[in-house]
Amino acid sequence: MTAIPLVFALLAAGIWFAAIAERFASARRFPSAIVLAPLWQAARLLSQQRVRTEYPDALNWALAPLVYGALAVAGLSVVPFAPGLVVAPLDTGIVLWGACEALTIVAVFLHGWSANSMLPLIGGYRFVAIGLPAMLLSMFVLIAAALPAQSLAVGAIVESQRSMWNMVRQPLGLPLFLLLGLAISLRGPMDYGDASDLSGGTAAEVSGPHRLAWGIARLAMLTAFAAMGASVFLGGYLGPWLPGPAWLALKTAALLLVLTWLGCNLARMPAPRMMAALWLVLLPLSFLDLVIAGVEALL
Amino acid sequence: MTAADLAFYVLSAIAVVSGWRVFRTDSMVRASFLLMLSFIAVAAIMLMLAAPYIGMATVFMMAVEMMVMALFMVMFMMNPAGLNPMNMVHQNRLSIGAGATAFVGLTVAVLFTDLPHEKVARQAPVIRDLGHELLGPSMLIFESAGVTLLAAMVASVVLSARSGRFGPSDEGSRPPGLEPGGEPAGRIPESEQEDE
Amino acid sequence: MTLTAVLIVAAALIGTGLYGALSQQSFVMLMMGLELILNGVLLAVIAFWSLGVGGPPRGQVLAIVVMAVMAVEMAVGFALVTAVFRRRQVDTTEKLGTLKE
Amino acid sequence: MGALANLILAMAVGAALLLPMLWWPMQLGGASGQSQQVPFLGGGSQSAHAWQRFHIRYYPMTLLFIAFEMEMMFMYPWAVVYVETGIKALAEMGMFLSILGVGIVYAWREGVFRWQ
Repeated sequence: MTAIPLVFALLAAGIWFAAIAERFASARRFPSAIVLAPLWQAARLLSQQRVRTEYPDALNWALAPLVYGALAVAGLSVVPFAPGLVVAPLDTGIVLWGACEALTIVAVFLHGWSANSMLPLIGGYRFVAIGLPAMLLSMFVLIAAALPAQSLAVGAIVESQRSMWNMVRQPLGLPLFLLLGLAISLRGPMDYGDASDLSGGTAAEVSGPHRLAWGIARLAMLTAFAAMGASVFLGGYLGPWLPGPAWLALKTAALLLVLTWLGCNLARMPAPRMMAALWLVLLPLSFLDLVIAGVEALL
Repeated sequence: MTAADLAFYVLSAIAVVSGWRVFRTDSMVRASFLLMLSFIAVAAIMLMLAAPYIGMATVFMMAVEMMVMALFMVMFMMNPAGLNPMNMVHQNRLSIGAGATAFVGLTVAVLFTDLPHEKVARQAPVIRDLGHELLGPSMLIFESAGVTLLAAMVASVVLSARSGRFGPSDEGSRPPGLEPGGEPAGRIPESEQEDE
Repeated sequence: MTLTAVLIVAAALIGTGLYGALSQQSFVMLMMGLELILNGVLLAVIAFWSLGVGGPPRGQVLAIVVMAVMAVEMAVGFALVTAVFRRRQVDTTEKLGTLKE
Repeated sequence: MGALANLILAMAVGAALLLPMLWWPMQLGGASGQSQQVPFLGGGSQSAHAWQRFHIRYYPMTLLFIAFEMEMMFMYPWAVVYVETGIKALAEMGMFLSILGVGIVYAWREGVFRWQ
């Protein structure tokens, strides 16, 4: 219960930090007003005119950002801030994370579907084609991380990294996991849902406060994702001198920087080729990751 | 009534009502996600029934299955969004009767059977037990599930993929000629015999 | 939350699913009915496992097998629907009359 | 049980924080008119309804995915007991995954990963 404010504090800081980092990565300079720029943009969106299409599926349209944001919170709820300091100390933490990923695909599809417009619909369909196989990858690398911990709880996985981080033990895990993070928070080389070639994809028809809600949910998912990656591969709250929550926040911030840099600097592949690459190249790589983790855990 | 009981009643109401609404809504996408809601409510009940792993895994399995279901709904229904009301039912009375009979029959059977009452221990390591069971006594089930899934994968590919290695599958296969560029060897397909 | 109550909920799900499977004309909706039936079965299995027989590991394996059945049913079922639709441009059970007689 | 209640509570708070943005009353520039309800098509005009029968090109992949994803159900409990069981667990899962891998290779040879 005491961890719930911590979760929202981390989310708020992460959203603000990621918004700044993204501006910086795409502008490649540090304008003087960048620290407050996300707030100005939020204010502008809140006062912007709201446009709606003809006969949308209004309920699902409103539900999609809410579900997306709630899933980000749920994913962050199983991440421990310190030993025992966690909202939901579930034995099945990484299974819950997998369920969040699956439901995220549903939320993004619904957002694209319910506008009753062509471009969002294409974005939604394209996202499903990439999101489904990308989800498989992340589940494999999370299972590989669970092998030495002998538990599916995120807390146990963090504790199993006292001697060595999983990033070192399982070198393939983190890059594959980051790929999924880009996919489910809809950015960069894996941005098949909200891509600019579809003039915003699933968000093409939303404006004003609704677009703000969707953007916040996307950044919240990115933050939750970075915190999960930091816990599973970078030792989470473990570290000398500083208290646990501070270490988690620092590692989350580092992953956020890496993610936004990747998101702004990598090119996107055509969706069919990406789908084939996910199944034929990256899925065998995740098998290899599993074998490395398995052999290492037995030694 | 405890909080757990209240949660159970709410969740069962969600499961049954959304399961029923699946067949009453006009929008096909809504229908598939209502079914997903029903599954998630059942999964939550299973989590309360001390099945932490099966409950959580149901959520992700069913989320992706219903996602795919929605895609196929849009592909195969002439009115996927339900903009025009439609009614695609047959033998409605019979079906209502059959459904009600099944419910009443099963309920009576449940009420009049002497059910065993041995609860699972509160702190039982159920996930670990399941793992040992899968790798030990139920190994055969586990590996034959693999073969079954392989069969399902092959079957679905054979049936659904249009582009095979040898060109579009629905055009039928034509064996190569006896000499290069010549008439196909073997029996002439029936559809072409009729034309001649 | 007694075993009887959970089993009655499972029975309601099975009844609803049976109604759907019998009454819907479209193949895809018919499969939703089947899924709902299996949903009820899954709930009943877990209820028995948890409240009836004291949690033997076999019960969970049975639940996983039910879910595998669901997945196989969906994959093969949709593939069949696709194949039939491609050959005959038919998407409801009644128009597919050639299997009669 | 407490963990689940906390989880639900946190999710509800998250959704509640986003909810006001969807019902935000203040806006500049008046209500949107009929001309703005037309879907955005990059300058093109709409010829058919967006919610049509839509032939998605990757549908065989989704069916393959459903069958393949089932293996996750077996892998999570396997991961928990892996170290205790040792090399036998590695061999059994290796066999299981290679059986399913055959399916993926077959699907690739049949062109499932191309958009049809």
